[in-house]
Amino acid sequence: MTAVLRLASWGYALALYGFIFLPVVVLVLFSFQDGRLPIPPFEGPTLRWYAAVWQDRSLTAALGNSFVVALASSAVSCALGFLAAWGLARGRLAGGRAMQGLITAPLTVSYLLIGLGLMISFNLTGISPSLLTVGIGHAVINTPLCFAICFASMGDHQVNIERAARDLGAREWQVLWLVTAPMLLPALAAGFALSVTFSWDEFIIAFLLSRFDVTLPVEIWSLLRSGLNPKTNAAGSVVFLVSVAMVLAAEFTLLRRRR
Amino acid sequence: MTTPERAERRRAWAAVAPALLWTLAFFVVPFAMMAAMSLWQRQGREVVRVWDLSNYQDFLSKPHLLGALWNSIEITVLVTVISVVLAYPLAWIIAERVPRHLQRLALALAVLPFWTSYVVRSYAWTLVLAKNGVLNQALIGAGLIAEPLEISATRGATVTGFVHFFVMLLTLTIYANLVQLPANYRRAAADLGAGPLAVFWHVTLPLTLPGIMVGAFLTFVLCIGDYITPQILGGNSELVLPQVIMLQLGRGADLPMAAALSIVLMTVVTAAWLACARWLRLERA
Amino acid sequence: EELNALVWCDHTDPALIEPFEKAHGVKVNLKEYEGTGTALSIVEQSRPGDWDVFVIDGIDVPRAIDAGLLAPLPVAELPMADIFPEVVLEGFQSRDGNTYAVTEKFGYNTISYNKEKISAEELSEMQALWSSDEFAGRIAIYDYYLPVMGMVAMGLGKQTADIGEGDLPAIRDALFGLKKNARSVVDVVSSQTALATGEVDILVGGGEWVTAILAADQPELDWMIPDQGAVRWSQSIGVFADSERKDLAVEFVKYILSPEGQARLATSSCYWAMPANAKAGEVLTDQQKAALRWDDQPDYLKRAQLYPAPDGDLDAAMQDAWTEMLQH
Amino acid sequence: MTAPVELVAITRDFGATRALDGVSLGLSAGEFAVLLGPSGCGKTTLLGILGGFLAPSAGHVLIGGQDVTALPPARRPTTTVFQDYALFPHMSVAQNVAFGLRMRGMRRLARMARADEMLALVGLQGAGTRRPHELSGGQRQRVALARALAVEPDVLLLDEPLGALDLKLRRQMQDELKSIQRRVGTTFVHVTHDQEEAMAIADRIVVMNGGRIEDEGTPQRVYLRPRSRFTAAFMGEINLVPARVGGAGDGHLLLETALGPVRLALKGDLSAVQPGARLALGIRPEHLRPDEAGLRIPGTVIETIFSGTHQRVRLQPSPAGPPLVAHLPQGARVAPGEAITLAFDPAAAVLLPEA
Amino acid sequence: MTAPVELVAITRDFGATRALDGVSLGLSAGEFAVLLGPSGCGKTTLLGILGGFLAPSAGHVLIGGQDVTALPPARRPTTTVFQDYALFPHMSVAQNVAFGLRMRGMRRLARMARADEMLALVGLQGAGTRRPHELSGGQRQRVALARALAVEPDVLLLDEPLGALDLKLRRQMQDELKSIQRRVGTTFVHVTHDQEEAMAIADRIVVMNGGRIEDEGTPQRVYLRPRSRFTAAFMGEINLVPARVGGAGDGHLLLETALGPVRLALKGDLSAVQPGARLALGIRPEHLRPDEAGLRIPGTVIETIFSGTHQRVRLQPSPAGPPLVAHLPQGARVAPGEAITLAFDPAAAVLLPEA
Ligand SMILES: Nc1ncnc2c1ncn2[C@@H]1O[C@H](COP(=O)(O)OP(=O)(O)OP(=O)(O)O)[C@@H](O)[C@H]1O
Ligand SMILES: Nc1ncnc2c1ncn2[C@@H]1O[C@H](COP(=O)(O)OP(=O)(O)OP(=O)(O)O)[C@@H](O)[C@H]1O
Ligand SMILES: NCCCCNCCCN
Ligand SMILES: [Mg+2]
Ligand SMILES: [Mg+2]
Repeated sequence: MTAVLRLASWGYALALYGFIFLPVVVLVLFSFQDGRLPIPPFEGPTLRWYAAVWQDRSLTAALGNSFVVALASSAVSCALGFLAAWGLARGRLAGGRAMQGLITAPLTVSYLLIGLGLMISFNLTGISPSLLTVGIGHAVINTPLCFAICFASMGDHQVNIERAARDLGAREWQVLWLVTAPMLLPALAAGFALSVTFSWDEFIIAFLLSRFDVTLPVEIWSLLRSGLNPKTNAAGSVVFLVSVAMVLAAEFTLLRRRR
Repeated sequence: MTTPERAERRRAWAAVAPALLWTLAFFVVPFAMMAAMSLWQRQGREVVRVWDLSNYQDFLSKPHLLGALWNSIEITVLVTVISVVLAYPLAWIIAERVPRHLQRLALALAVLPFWTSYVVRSYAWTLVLAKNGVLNQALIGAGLIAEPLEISATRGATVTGFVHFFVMLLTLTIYANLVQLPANYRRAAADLGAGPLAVFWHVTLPLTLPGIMVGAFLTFVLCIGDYITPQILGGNSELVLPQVIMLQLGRGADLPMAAALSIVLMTVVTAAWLACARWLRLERA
Repeated sequence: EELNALVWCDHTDPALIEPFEKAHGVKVNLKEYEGTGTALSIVEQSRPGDWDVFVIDGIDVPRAIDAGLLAPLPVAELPMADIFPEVVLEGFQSRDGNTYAVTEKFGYNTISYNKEKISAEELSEMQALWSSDEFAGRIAIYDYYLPVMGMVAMGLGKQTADIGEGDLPAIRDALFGLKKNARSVVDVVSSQTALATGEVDILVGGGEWVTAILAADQPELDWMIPDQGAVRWSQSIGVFADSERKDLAVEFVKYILSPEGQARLATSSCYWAMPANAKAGEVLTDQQKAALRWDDQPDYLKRAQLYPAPDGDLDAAMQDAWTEMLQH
Repeated sequence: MTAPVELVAITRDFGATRALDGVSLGLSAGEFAVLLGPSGCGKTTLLGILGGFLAPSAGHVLIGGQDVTALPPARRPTTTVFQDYALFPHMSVAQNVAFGLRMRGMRRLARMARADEMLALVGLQGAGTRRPHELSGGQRQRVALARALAVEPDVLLLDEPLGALDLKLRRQMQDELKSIQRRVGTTFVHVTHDQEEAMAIADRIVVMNGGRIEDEGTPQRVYLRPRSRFTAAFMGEINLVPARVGGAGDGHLLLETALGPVRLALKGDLSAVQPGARLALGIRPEHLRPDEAGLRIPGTVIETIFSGTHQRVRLQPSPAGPPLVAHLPQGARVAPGEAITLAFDPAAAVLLPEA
Repeated sequence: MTAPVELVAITRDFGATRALDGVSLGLSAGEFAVLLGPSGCGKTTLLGILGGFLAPSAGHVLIGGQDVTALPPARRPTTTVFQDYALFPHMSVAQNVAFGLRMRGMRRLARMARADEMLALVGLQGAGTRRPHELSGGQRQRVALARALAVEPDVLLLDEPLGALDLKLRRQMQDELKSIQRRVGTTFVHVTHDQEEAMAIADRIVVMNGGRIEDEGTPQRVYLRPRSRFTAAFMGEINLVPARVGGAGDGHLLLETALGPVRLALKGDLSAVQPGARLALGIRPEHLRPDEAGLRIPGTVIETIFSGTHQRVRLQPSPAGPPLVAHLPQGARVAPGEAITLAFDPAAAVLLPEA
């Protein structure tokens, strides 16, 4: 019985890992396809599609745009989310629950609707689409996330720590800057990392709120719509590698902090 | 006199204010504008500000729009159920069967494809599922089937793409729930005579249910609002609500109708939220 | 300096744009779209002065003129005389003596197919596509309602120019039949993919713009015009009325209409099609001309009808019919 | 470095709850005062009002004669040691201790030198570079103390500072707290609900209950001569025997109790006690001893429990009345069911209100 | 319903740590045994091995004479009460209590009736429909007990079941545990690190230290006649005076100590004690009394601390040696610096290894 269960467990895990990895393996494999069609048979390895990606200046520009938007919008999200979490966790404000609900509300709304709403209101107020508007959109979806993460790690035990700082003569900004923020660094880092990830991969808001300067997913989307060839695979593989590198970097810096 | 408590409250307000204003300016107001827009009308090539419900009436009277709503709901429910059912055992295996020091690695592997771009992932599935794609070639090569399976450009393809994404997401959330479950609950149950299955059924499952519901709701929201996966994988063999919204936005240049359809979508999400509301409370440590 | 152009995907090919950017020391910002509705909605959501150059369907130029979007062009500076006379579309592009747009590229929405899987003869009768079972599962439909509905109308014996509300039920039924036979309804790239990977054998609404670019690699992919004829599409280029860089915009139009620009446009990476300027023939290679069927154009032009050009209400009705087909 | 504290009629409400109800208290400079009381009696609230974290709803706080009621914590001559230590987890021990000095603008070198001094004071020489999480509970407690003392407060407030320590460490830290307080001379106000702790360290115990001060005085006074039933019971186990005043005079009170008549010598004015009044006679278990002189009480042993330093014996007195608890020496040979006679010295008993 | 327990040479390693090192122990059926020891000494590990949650690296577990070493928890005649209670939060109190019976296939009505019985046993009649989170700590503790007892185990294992309760509740629950154990007759194995708790409830105390059993016996035996220095100190405060064996014979041992020569009557074989051997004489503070018969020790008072039932006095003995702690009566008038003479009965002292 236990042996059967164990065998079934490993079989299942293997099958599911296969399912999870299948598209990535195919993507990467056929980025080396020496031919126009990224489908079987595999016609031997070439790096020419990577060269094509490297030479595609809109793709490289989009890569840079994505970085800028991800970092800037995540910074804004973390700042807003952290402050709000602190205010709501520490001050017993009337209507705290309602405010908490309001700030987290975007979490429960589809990105399409957030993008569309922003597009309509930017349109009505005469604000042109740009990387800035994309960044605003991403900060809208990421602020509740950072808020939730910070809020969840605001414990009552930190109240006394902040009090101690005040008691010893720290002014309010000093309490926040010297005590609260460093204390919540793990939460802030987690919120920031997650926000960067979400912004990095977000399509529909970036699509609706951008015009000429676009982020990577939008550029890849138009790449998809301008011709079938393994260059898309190569671009996708590059994004994959860059993302994994970012994750590893974040992991190592965070891990080192924890030790 | 400024009491310490009053000063504290003032500081708290000052800290909450930026996020509140931000949410108001870039979330609440846009939503209000969208709601207002949904009451206007596209007439000929102009948007006119007549206030009525004709967009909603249109929606209810045009079967192909109503159909999009049904497609959305059907696909989303299907995806949510399949994803939870597939992800739970994997999360369980990682949490319970994999040695503790390898769990992080196992988890990282389980979500690795997360780090390919979402758009690219859908595209990659078209390559896998194509008539002459990897899957069919492999199955034919293995002699399992004679004729290629026709999965590409069907609802099946859309569901596959979605499930792929959400299995990863749910494995993460369910795993997190499983490991934070104190071991003593399971020990106590085993101690009182429950076998492995009974422990799972009476203790592990009910206690991780709230976590599952949070994950399922997240899946529901993300899935029902997604445009990319059905657009790339569905082959236009049927349309879901976001596709119709994008059609109104582009081809139809009918912003009011797009807004109305968005409000409809929002209503569905809200209903789903109400259905799981009791599991979705945000708690502080 | 920067130039903002609202274009079809063929204009985003760096091989087409970079020579102009180098020559004038400017940056060309391109926003691509598919379908006039999308373009108009983008323009609506912009502020005056945002846009300089507009590439638009030939038959939709009057809509743009009506909306006051386009500026008169200095025709004297443009190679008007070299444009194939059949595609000039005077009545669409000029008003009160002013010319607001010039045709830059044209081609056909008809049938692309795989010669190895099916013969042109089998496809000559258009109605069979939606009424016969033998094509079931072998068809893809190009996802643009105007040309495909135009084709279907022709298949039903109607003229594209005469399509009215009354014709829609018949057209819709035919579309439903088509959908029943179809594996998928696809955009430009997926249509190429579908044919190239053997997903389907027939693309309804396809033409040289689907297969020409693949001609070198996959000669078995070809296109044909059925007995009832085909729909002719053409794209025009113009300058926005409220552009703040009209001179540069006109320079861009001149470049696109020049023989070199035309040759590059005809063979740009998104899709190939016939250049409007006959002089481009001097720049194109023989191989490219063969892929474009340069020499067959007189015959094709005769057998083709223009895109349908519905007014607002009919347009909405046609879109509804199309969406119904998608949901069928 | 030290100052007297004066609380004048402090009241504090939280919504409908009255956490403090007209508390007045004066502490001399350099005194080690302990606020003792059960959970929820208002100890933390009182300390918060002293430290400036809470404002009183009514009343005044004077420190060193100055009214500080309206000052924020940072501007009061007080610092607080929190029960959970509240050390800054991201700073080293020395940075923690030097934090208050940093906020006062002291230079790095100077404040680090002072931090080292303070760490030496609490017996943590050389631990300055460590992080709080690398320390044991007792060591953290010391760091918190050093941090609070580093800024040389006039009054140090300690809210159950030893509550998180295990018993052994707790007893040890009590001794150290006491000796540090003697060395620095600062007024300490220490909160606890452990009456053994209070007796071990306090110069003065302030017993609180339900937002009021029940009793205050030296440990001996409060334990041996409690002013209320609550104090009597809270300070340790006690037998309360119902008593009725039979008569008074000649510096003595005659009581009728279930254990028989008791003649009690009382100081002061006895005329206030009305004959017939109902009171309670409080007898600590350790005052019930076998066969000694004094009032003898025959009874039957119900149960004996070995408790290390003594045997805890429950017995049913033969005359009447509720069971009594007595502490007998370890060696006493008593078994359940056995008849036994105990005795107590009425002088050691205490007279308390009936309820 | 009850069974004897036999542990045979149990060893358990966690990687490089040896948590248990050859532990052998026999408990009679119906005994209330308490495993007592400092944090990390292996108590939980031992209990885990009894309950079947951990396998020993070596050794055997016998319950009721049957070797259960290889059985999983579900198939052992044991149940466990966890320190954190581990009540199923999604079930009502009654469902919690009935869970074990449900697993045994008992019908709904029958098991609910039995759950009610068990709840009555622990004093929680009528609380069956509530949820665990609606109960106080003490009530949860009772539910956990009822749940574990409902399946009528032969042996009940309790891992610091009272650790999360406050002192007062803790003392109260001790009495209840003891009386419930007497009623059901099940063998209880109870883990704690509170020696007062151990003495209050145990039939037998098993003192553990560093993965080994240091001592075992009745509370009296272990407190008054500890077999090791560790046990002596762990059971309560004790003065350890270095001693050297001067000679032996006649049932007596002659010791040379800093306090002077001590003649100790010992039972058993004295030949094992070598003259010249270095030992320690253990004297509990309560055995040092003023002016009594026995060995007299003059000295100077260093400090007196009022502790309620007694005064804790530290004094420097005049002859020599380390300071001693004595418990004197409340009334004793002693002040620091004063000369004082105390005495102790050598029969109450205990001889311990030197280190
Ligand atoms: N912020 C607050 N809001 C509402 N009520 C409060 C607040 N702080 C304290 N109280 C109430 O005031 C009373 C006194 O609380 P306080 O914390 O001073 O008690 P305490 O003696 O310190 O108790 P403990 O020993 O449990 O710490 C309690 O009834 C408590 O519930
Ligand atoms: N799962 C484990 N992995 C590694 N070491 C362990 C494990 N469990 C216990 N130990 C070690 O074994 C020793 C005994 O631990 P155990 O939990 O039995 O102590 P304990 O007496 O119950 O202590 P406490 O009173 O703190 O609960 C300790 O050194 C502990 O660190
Ligand atoms: N954007 C893609 C256009 C491809 C050619 N389509 C022809 C018909 C469009 N009107
Ligand atoms: Mg308190
Ligand atoms: Mg333990």
